[in-house]
Amino acid sequence: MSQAQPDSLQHQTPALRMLVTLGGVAMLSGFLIVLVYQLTKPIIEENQRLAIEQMVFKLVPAASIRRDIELAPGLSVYAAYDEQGRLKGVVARGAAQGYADLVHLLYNYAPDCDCIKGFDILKMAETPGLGDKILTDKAFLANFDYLDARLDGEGKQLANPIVTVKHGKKQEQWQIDAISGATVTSRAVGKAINDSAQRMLPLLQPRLDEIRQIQPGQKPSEQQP
Amino acid sequence: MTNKAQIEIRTSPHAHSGADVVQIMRTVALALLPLAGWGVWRYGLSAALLLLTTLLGCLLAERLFNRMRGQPSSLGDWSAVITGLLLGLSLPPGFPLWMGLVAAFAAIGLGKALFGGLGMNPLNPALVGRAFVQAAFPAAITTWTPALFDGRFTNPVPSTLAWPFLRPDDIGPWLHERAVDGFTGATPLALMKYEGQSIPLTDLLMGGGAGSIGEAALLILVCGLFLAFKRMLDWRIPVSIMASTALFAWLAQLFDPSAPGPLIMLCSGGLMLGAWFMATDMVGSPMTPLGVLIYGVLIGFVTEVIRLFGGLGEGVMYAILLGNAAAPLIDQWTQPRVFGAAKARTSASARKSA
Amino acid sequence: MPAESLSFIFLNAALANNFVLALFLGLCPFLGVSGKLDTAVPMGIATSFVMLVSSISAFGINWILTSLEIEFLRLISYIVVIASAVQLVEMVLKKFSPALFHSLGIFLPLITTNCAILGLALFQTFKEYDFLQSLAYALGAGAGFTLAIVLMAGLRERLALANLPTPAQGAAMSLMLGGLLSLVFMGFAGLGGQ
Amino acid sequence: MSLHNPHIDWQTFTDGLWKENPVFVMLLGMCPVLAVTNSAINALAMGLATTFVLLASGLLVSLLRHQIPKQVRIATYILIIATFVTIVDYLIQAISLELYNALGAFIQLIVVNCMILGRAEAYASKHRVAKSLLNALGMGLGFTFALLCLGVVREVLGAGSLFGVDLFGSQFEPWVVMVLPPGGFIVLGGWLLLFEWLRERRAAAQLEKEAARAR
Repeated sequence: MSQAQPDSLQHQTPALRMLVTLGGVAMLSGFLIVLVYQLTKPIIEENQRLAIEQMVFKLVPAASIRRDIELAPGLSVYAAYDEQGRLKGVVARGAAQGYADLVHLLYNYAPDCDCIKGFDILKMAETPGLGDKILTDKAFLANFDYLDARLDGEGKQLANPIVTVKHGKKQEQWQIDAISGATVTSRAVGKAINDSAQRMLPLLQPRLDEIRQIQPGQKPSEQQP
Repeated sequence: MTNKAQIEIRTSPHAHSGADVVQIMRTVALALLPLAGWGVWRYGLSAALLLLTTLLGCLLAERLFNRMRGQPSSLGDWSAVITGLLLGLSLPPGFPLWMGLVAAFAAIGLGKALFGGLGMNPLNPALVGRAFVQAAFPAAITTWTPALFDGRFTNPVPSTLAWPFLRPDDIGPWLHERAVDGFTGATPLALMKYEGQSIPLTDLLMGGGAGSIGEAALLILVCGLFLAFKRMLDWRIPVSIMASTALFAWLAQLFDPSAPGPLIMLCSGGLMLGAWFMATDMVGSPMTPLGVLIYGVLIGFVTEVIRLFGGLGEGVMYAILLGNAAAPLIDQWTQPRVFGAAKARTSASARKSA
Repeated sequence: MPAESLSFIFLNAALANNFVLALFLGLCPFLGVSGKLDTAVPMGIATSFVMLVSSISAFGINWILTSLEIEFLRLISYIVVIASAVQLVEMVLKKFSPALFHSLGIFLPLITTNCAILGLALFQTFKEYDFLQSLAYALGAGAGFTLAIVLMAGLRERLALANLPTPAQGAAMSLMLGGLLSLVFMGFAGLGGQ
Repeated sequence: MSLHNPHIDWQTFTDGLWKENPVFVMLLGMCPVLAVTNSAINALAMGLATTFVLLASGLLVSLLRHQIPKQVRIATYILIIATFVTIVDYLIQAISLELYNALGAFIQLIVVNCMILGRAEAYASKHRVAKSLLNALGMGLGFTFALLCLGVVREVLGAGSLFGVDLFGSQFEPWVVMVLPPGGFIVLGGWLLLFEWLRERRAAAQLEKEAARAR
């Protein structure tokens, strides 16, 4: 190793030099990280905004304007409006334990029919070819054309909890017909939506009139921070 | 005379029981034949073809790996026959044949040949093959067909003859056409677990509902007892598995009366087949008497846990594989002398390195 | 975020999403130190211990970083603090329990660069676990790692006597065994999820 | 070894690709190798990200090799590596959120990839900048190559596609196990078996040839 330093040089390194080196490298890395962080931050935020927007507009096809609404600390939903500023849907998050890991999803609550219309998976680790049928199985997706989500008289909880039932046993509008062979994942979808809706809808309902208000000509997604 | 024989069974493993390995293997293979026959009677042509495929697949794989290593053929030891039959018996009757072939190659290759062949396989080869296809083709392996349907000896289930590498067609329409009464496409265990529906015990004993080809509890018991009396298998293993499964099922029922009871747990799914024919694989099970007991209880416990709390309906396969994996540890920790020696070695080595 | 129960977090980290067999974290010691039970057991215990320590430190750091809004320094802080925490543990052990140090000490430096430790810290941050959940997660991960490495060591000790095919002697066999164990652990999927 | 060989630079580069391949030969950095290779695109992205960190940290370590005192060198290397990993993390997030979500925490786990620290300690701290870069590039590409070997097999078998392009039509039944954790172990084990088998055959052929020549 011809280029290695002779050992004697390294033997008595003053503590100061070590500190200076470490400090210098630390400053250099701090500088680099902050630089890259500042440079990429707007791009990343834009990416995230686009990704959410894309999903929200996919769930609420008529919509083209999005507004974030904080119902409670840590509980945000996306209100989606069409060109004319009419509220078309409220998109919320849910999660429940599936077969392998948590199934994270977004679902669309349509205020007009007081029902849930459609969902999309944010993240899941379900078995490919089996659990992921929840995204492709036509019969299963048909459950979400109209899924009853009315609140009870007091507005404290759903009138009828949303449940997943065995394949072929669906009788009510608030039941989800499971995919045979993918029961666990089907249940996770139902549980995720139910858990989230039970918490979100009682908070959303009283504010619905306020949320419907949208100043014409303004793009709310830009005015919100 | 009889007393002496009993003492012999208790105190010594198979090696001392007189019969050599090949003889034992041959008898076990013969004991599996009634099960295969019963399976073919109930599920017809599909089951026969599948059993034949896994059997020939295992023999072919064994020969192939022999040749690759330049070794003499080990087909004569009957172990590949047992693996092939057990594998076939543990699969659903409508399983596509090409997938059965994949399972057979995985069983012999991954489960056995890689680790040096007979006597060296760390886990039960048939179960390795089944676990592999369970992970590889999760949809096909959970598609069940009814037993005793009309025309089963002339027409196989359509999924049986799926083209290699291609997905079998949905058997829904075919089932609909057969209009088998009350058939739901779910195994008794799944029905109980997900729908809270119970199954008549007679069905379970004879293998009436949907299930793998070899799930007929009563017949397995008979064949297993025959082998145990011939001292071809260690009866302590199936007995401890069954006892612990029953015990845990009983305990579970104390806490939650809707949980399936001991008898149902024992007779459903692959428990009997696993306990009598798979867990007793001499290579993968412990050798010490206490070890055998721990092994059985471990398998029973894990089976219960997966069946009651897991995402899967059935857990016998994974429980036995886990038991196999833990067998070397159980062996080592149930031999007091070895344990002491190992401990002394640890501290010595630590001292040395420090 | 649904509140995951502590028992579920523990079981999930130990079995269904076993750190080694499902997430591939800590593979180096899993493949390298699993040849003998004598070394595998202390390695598992030492790793579990360090996991607990670093999980607690990571929770603290993350809290500080989030309150100061400098999350972009998270990775650097984690790795530096975890490395120092291990050193600290080593020194404390050496002073107060030389016996324990002798059995675990040689493994501690190896563990610092073990991805399971940093992985634990990162995953618990990503999953936004609170303090108790993080503890359950760390305990589960440690138990799972120990279980995997001990099972592996038992099998490898038995196979040491086997007549393996020549290409399979060495890393390939260990990997295949890991694959089989990983297959077995798939049976625990969804445990405790209902 | 042969430091004065005129071809040393070329060899510095090619060693990492094959003879000292970090994955297949040295078995380093196994965690990302198995964890993110369930698709070819993930494998490629992880390989390139690791290569970038290798190059950047190799450059800096090599530049500073006379300045860094021996006692604090490991701490300094880790600091440098962690810096570049953080940078890569943000860059990938900026390039594609989808990719970032697929790779998850494993990008940040590049920090503990022993290969990178190993290269910094064993090579970059002792060699000129150009050489260190060349070596890092070789190692990085070798690592990427190995990841791709796994990613391609796992994606083709496990999903019936390559780089997301469907290969066999919709009737193909994928071997799901390949994209699951056991598949990672089994495919890497399979590659190692294959290479070892080929090496043995070549050695046997060599022996035979020598024996024939001796005769």
